[in-house]
Amino acid sequence: MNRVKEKGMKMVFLIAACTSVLAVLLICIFLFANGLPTIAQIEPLKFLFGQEWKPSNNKFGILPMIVASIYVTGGAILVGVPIAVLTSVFMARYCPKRIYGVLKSGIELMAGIPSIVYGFFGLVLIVPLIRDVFGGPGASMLAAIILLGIMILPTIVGVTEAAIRGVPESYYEGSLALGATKERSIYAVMLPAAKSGILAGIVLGIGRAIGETMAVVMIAGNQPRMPKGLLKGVRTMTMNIVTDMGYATGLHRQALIATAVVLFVFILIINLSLSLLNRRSENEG
Amino acid sequence: MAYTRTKPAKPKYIGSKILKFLTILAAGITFAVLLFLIAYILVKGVPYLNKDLFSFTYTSDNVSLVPALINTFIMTIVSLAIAAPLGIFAAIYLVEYAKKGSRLVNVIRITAETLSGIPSIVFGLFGMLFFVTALKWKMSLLAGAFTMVIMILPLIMRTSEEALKSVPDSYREASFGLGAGKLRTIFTIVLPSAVPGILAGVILAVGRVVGETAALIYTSGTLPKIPDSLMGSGRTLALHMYVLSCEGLHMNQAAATAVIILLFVMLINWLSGCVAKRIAKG
Amino acid sequence: GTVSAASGDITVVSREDGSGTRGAFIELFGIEEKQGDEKVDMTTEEASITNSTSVMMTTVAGDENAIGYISLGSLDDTVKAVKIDGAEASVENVSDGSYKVSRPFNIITGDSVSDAAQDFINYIMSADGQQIIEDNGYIKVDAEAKAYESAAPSGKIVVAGSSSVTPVMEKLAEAYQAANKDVTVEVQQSDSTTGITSAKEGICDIGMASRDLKDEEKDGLTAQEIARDGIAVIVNKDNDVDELTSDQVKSIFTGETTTWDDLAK
Amino acid sequence: MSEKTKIQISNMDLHYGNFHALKNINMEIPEKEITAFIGPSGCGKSTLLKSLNRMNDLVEGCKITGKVELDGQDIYGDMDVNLLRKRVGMVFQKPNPFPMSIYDNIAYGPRTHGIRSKAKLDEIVEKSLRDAAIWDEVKDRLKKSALGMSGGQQQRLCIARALAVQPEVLLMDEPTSALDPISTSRIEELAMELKKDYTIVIVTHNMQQATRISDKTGFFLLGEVVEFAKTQKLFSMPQDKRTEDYITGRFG
Amino acid sequence: MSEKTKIQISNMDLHYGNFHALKNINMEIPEKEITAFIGPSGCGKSTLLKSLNRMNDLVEGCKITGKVELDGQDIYGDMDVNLLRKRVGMVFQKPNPFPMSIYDNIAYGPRTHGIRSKAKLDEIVEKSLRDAAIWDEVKDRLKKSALGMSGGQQQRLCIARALAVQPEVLLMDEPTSALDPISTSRIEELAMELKKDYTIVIVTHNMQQATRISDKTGFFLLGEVVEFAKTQKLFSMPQDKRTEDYITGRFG
Ligand SMILES: Nc1ncnc2c1ncn2[C@@H]1O[C@H](COP(=O)(O)OP(=O)(O)OP(=O)(O)O)[C@@H](O)[C@H]1O
Ligand SMILES: Nc1ncnc2c1ncn2[C@@H]1O[C@H](COP(=O)(O)OP(=O)(O)OP(=O)(O)O)[C@@H](O)[C@H]1O
Ligand SMILES: [Mg+2]
Ligand SMILES: [Mg+2]
Repeated sequence: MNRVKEKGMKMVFLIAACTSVLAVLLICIFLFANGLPTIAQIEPLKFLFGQEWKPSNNKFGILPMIVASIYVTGGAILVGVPIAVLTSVFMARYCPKRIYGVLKSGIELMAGIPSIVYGFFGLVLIVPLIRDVFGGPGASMLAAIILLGIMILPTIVGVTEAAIRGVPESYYEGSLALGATKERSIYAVMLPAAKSGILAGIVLGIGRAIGETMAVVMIAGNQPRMPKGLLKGVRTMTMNIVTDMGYATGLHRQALIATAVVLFVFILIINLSLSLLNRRSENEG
Repeated sequence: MAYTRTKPAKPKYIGSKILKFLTILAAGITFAVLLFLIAYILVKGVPYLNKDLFSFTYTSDNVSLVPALINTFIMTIVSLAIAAPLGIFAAIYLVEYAKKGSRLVNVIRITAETLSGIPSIVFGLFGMLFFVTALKWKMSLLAGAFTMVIMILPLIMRTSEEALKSVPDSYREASFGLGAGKLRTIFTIVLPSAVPGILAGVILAVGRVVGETAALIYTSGTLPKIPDSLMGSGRTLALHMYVLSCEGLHMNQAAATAVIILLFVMLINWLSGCVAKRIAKG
Repeated sequence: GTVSAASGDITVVSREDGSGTRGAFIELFGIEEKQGDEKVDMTTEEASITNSTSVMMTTVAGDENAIGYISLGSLDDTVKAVKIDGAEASVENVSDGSYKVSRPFNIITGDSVSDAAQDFINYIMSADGQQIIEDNGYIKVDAEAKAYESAAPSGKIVVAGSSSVTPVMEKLAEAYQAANKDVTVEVQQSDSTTGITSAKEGICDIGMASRDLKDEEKDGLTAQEIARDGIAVIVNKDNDVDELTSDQVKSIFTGETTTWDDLAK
Repeated sequence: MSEKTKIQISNMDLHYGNFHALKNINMEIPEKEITAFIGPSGCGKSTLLKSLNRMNDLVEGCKITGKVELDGQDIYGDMDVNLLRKRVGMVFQKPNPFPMSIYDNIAYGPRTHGIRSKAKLDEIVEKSLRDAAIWDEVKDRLKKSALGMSGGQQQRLCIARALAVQPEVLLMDEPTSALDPISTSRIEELAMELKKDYTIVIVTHNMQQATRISDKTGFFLLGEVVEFAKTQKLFSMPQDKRTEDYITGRFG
Repeated sequence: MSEKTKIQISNMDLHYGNFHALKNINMEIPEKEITAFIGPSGCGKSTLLKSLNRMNDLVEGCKITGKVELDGQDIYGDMDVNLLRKRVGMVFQKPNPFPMSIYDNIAYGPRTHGIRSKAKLDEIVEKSLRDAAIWDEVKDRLKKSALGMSGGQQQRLCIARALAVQPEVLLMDEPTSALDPISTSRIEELAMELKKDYTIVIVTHNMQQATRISDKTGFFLLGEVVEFAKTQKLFSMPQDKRTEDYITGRFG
C-alpha cells in the first residue's frame, strides 16, 4: 500500500517534471512549423544576415535585431546583475531587521508592476533624463538597457536572496572565527556556497531581459536598423515581434514568427552555454 | 617547531570597506529606483482614484476596474493553483528522485530556462493557437490561466529546485533513519524547510501573472466583465490598464488602475506569506 | 530641458510598418515613392517607431522637439495638433475634404453572419449609429443613413480586433444593447490582424480593422467601412510651430529636414 | 544471554566511487547484546554502521556488494527500506535535530508510524526524553526550537528521537562524544537497560566505554575488521598484533 | 611557566533573551598555558568560550555585561573584532568545514590575512595539516571537497584551519570528541607543543584529558564557575562539594 503510494507519487513528480518539456515541445512545434518554412522562403542567409527590414517591400533582414538583442541583453545583464546580487546580499546579511519587512515587500512589489507601467515610467523619467544629460532623442539603446536592468532586479534579488539565506550559518561563523571580515565571509564563503541558486536567479533574470517587450518597445526608439551607438535607437527581436504583430499579414506575419524561432534558438544557446559553464565549474570544485 | 608571528598592525580592510560600500550603494540604487517607481505610480494615479472606477459594472464612461480586479484575483489563483504544484512537484523530482547530473535533469532544466526567456507575446500567440483555437476554449479565463501556467512554470520550478537543494542532507538522513518514507520525508521535513525559497518563486510568479498583458490579450481577451465561468472571457487589471491607455483616451484612469495593481500585489504577496508560514510550521 | 523650443534636432516618431495610420499618413503626404513597380516607404530610418497611440502622445508630450501623428479621436490637450496647409485637423474639415489625412475603420465579416450580428451592423450603419460615431470624434461614412429599426434579435455577438476601433465600438455596443435587451455584445480589443483572423476562424462574429483587407485576406471575408478617422500631426505644446505644409511634413518624415531651424528657413 | 544472531554480514565490500572503504567484512551481531566498533578515525566504522540500515543508499556513488541479513532476511534484497529503518534505528555522529520544536522532533517518528493520539504522543515524548537523560533540562521548553540547544543536549535529543520509534536494533555513532561523564554514564546505563529488548551497535572512541558496556567488540583498521571478539577477550588477549598496539596506545 | 594573564574576565553576565546563561564570571586565563573548562552538558562552557572571541555577537538576543580583556584591552570596547578573532582562534564543537576543497579550507585563513604566494600557502597548508595529525590521510586528495570526510577527519581539518592563521589564543570546543585515542593523543601532544607560543582554552568532557594536558581547570555548573584552580589542585583537593561530586562521578 505504502509502496504503491510512493511509486505513484514518484510518477506524479516525474510527469510534473515533464510538463515543462511538453510545453517547450508544443511551443517549439508551433514556432518551427510556422517559422522554418518562412525562413526557407526568405532564404536563411538573407533572413539572418539581411540588414534591411521593410516588410511592405518584402525585405526581411533581421541582423539588426539580432545584434540589438545581444547588445541590449548584455547591457541589461551588466547593469542589472551586479546591482541585483549586491542588493540580495544586502537584504540577506546587512539589512536592519526593522526595515527589512518594508524593503522586502518593496522588492516583491517591483516584481508585480506591469511592464507597461515600467514603460511609461521609462518614457517619462529615463528618456528625458538621457536626453538632457547626453542629448539625442533619449529613446535609445541606453534607455532600454537601464530599464531592463531595473526590470530584472526583482527576479534576481528574489531568487538570490533565498539562495544566500539557504547557506548554513556555520560557514559564516567558521569564517568569522578565522578573523575574516564580514564582507570576506559573505563574498568568499557564503556566495560560492550559494552559487547554484544565484546562477538560477541570474538565468531567470536573463530570461526576463530577453523576453521582456511591452516596456522596452516604448523607450528603445525601435528603429529596425543596425545599432549605431548607445544613444541611438534600436529594435530587438522581441520588439520586432510585438511592434509589427498588430497589422502584419501573410509573409510579414510569418517572418515575425520566424524571428521568434531565431530568438528561441538564441535563448537555447545562452542556456546551453551557461549550463556547460556551470558544469565545468562544478567539476572543478 | 614554533610558529613565527609578527605583531599585527591595525588592519584597514580596504577591500572589505569597498565591498560594503558597493553593497550598500547597490541596495541604495535599487531602493531609490523602487521609491521613484512607487512615487511615480502614486503621484500619477492617486488623484484619479474616484468612485466611478469602483462601480460594480463597467461602461465605457465609468471604465470601472472592479470586474478586472475580480478577474485578476481569479486568474492569479487559478494559474497558481495549477503551476505551483506542478512546478514544486517537478522540482521535487529533479532534486529528490532524479540522479544527480542525469541527462533528464539537464534537459528539463534547460527547457525550463528556455521557456523563461520566451517573450510573452509568443506565449500569447501560442496560447491563441493552442488553447483558444485548437482546444476550442475560445477567449477565456481558462485559456489565459493555462498560458500563464506555462509562463510561470519555469520560475516556480527553478526557484523550488534551488530551495530544495539548500535543505541540508542531514535532515533527510535523520528522517530516513527514523524509518520515514521518501514521501513523508519530503512533505514533512524537506518542503517546510524549503518554503522560504519556494515562496520567493511564487511571489515572482504572482508578479508575472498580475503584470502580464501581451500574453493575455490573445488568450483571456479583454472583456470588461466578470465571466459566468472560467470559460468566459475577462480582462485582468493589467489588461484593463493597457486597454485604457492604448488609444490615449483614458490615461488618468489607467494611472489610477496602476495604484490598485500595487495594492493588489501587496495583498496577494501578504496572503502568500501567510500561507507559506502556515506550511512551514507544518 | 533647457533647449529652447523649436530649435533642436527634430525627433521623428512614426507608427509601425503596416499599420493603417502609417499607411494613410505616408500615402497622403507622399512619403511613399514609386520605385519601379514597388511603392517604397521613405520614412527616415532615424524615426522612433511605436505601435501605440498613447506612447506616441507621451513621447511627443515629453519631448519639445518631437513630431508624430495620431488618430483624431485620441487627440487631447497634452499635445498640439498643427494645421496642415492651413486646415485644422477637425471632424468638419475631414468631412468636407479640406483636411485630407484620414484612415478607414472597417468591420470584417465572414461568409455567414448571425441575425443578431447583422442587426448590429445595420444599427452601426443607421443614422443612430453614425451619429454616435460622429459624437465621439470620428467621421461618419453615410450622411444619408436611415434611422435604425430593430429586428428584435437575441443572442451574443462577439466583436474583436483593432484597438483604434474599439473605443467607438464600445459606445456603439452600449447604445445598441440599451435598445436590444436580449443581445449581449462583447467587444474584445486586440489588433487589426487578430480581428481579421478571428473573423476568419469564427472566434468572433465581427472583426474590427483600422486598415483595408490585404489581397490574401479577402478570401471569404468582406470588409465594410463604418467610419473614418482623421489623423492629426502633433508636436509638443511648447513648440511654437502651429502650421506646416504637406511638403514640410514630408521633408521631416523623409529625413531631409532634421532641425526645426532648417524648417524656418 | 541469548546467542541468536540478529545481523549477519557476509563478504561485504563497500566503495565510495573509487575509494574502497570497507573490505570483505564478515560479522555476526548477536541479538540483545551490545556490540562496539572501535578503530582510528576514518577507518570505516560509521560507514559500516550506516550500511546496516541502508543509509548509504543516499550517498551518490556508493556501491555495496556482499550480503547483510537481518533475522536471516537480506536487507539489500526486497525488504521495504523504511520498515528496515524503523526496525534498525540510528543515532548519527553529528547531532542533526530537525528545525522544529523539541516535542515535534521526538514525535516525528511515532507520527510517521501512525500514532496520532495526543496523549499517546505526550507519553512517548516524555518517556524517550527521560530515557535519554534530558527530560529535566527541556521539559519546560518542549515547544522551543531544537536548534537552540547545546551540543550535548542536541545529541541526547537525537538519542531520544531514535528511541521514540522503538526499533529492534539501535545503531549509535559515538552517542556520548559530546557528553559530560554524567550524561555519558546515564546513556551507558540506558544502553545496558535497553539491551534487554534491543540489539545495540555502538561506535565509540572510548575504549573504557567499550569495555564497560559492550559484549562484543570489533576493531577496524583501514576498512578491514582486524578482530571481532568478546569484549573481554579482545581487550585482555588480543589475537592480532595491530589490535594489541591500538588498545595499548602504542599504535601509529 | 609565565604567570602573565592573557585573558581577564570580570563580572561577566550573559543572557540569551531571558535565559541567564552565564552568571557573574570572574576568571584569569594565564598566557601560554592550557586552561580547561569542564562541566555537565548545557552548563555554559561553549557559551563562555564563544564570548572570548565575540562569536556570540552573532546570536540574536544575546546580551553580555561585564568585562573581558585580552592583554589588558577590553575586547568589547573599541577593539577591531576581526583582528580579535584572528588573534583568538576557535575550533567549534560541531566541525564546520567550508564547502570547498581541503586545500582551500586551510588556505582560506592565510589568504584572508593577505598571504597570496602559492609556495607560502602550500607550506602553511602542509604544516597545519601535519600539526593537526591529518596530513597523511588527506595529502592525496587536497583538491577534493572537505565535505566528503569522516567526522573525525572534519574535526581535525577544522583544527588545522584554525592553526593556519597562527592565532595567539586558541579556543577549542571539545576538539577530540570525535577522535580515536591515537588522534586524540596527537592533538593533545600538539596542544602541549603549542602552549610554548599559544594560550589555549579547551572545553572537554574528558576529565582524564583535562588532567593530562591542562594547567588550570574551571568547573562550571548551571552558568556559574564553581571552582577555578590549578588542575592538579582541583582534581586532588576540590574546594567545593559540587566539584568533588562531579569529578568523582557521584553527581546528579
Ligand atoms: N543560541 C541560543 N539561544 C538560546 N539558548 C541557548 C543558545 N545557545 C545555548 N543556549 C543555552 O545555553 C545553555 C548553555 O549552552 P552551551 O552551549 O554553552 O552549553 P555547553 O556547556 O557547551 O554544553 P555541551 O557540553 O552540551 O556543549 C544551554 O542551556 C543552552 O540550551
Ligand atoms: N560520502 C563519502 N564520499 C567519499 N568518501 C567518504 C564518504 N564518507 C566517508 N568517506 C571516506 O571513507 C572513509 C571511512 O569513513 P567513515 O566515516 O566510515 O570513518 P569513521 O571510521 O566513522 O571515522 P571517524 O571516527 O572519524 O568518524 C574515510 O576515509 C572517509 O574519508
Ligand atoms: Mg564516523
Ligand atoms: Mg558546548
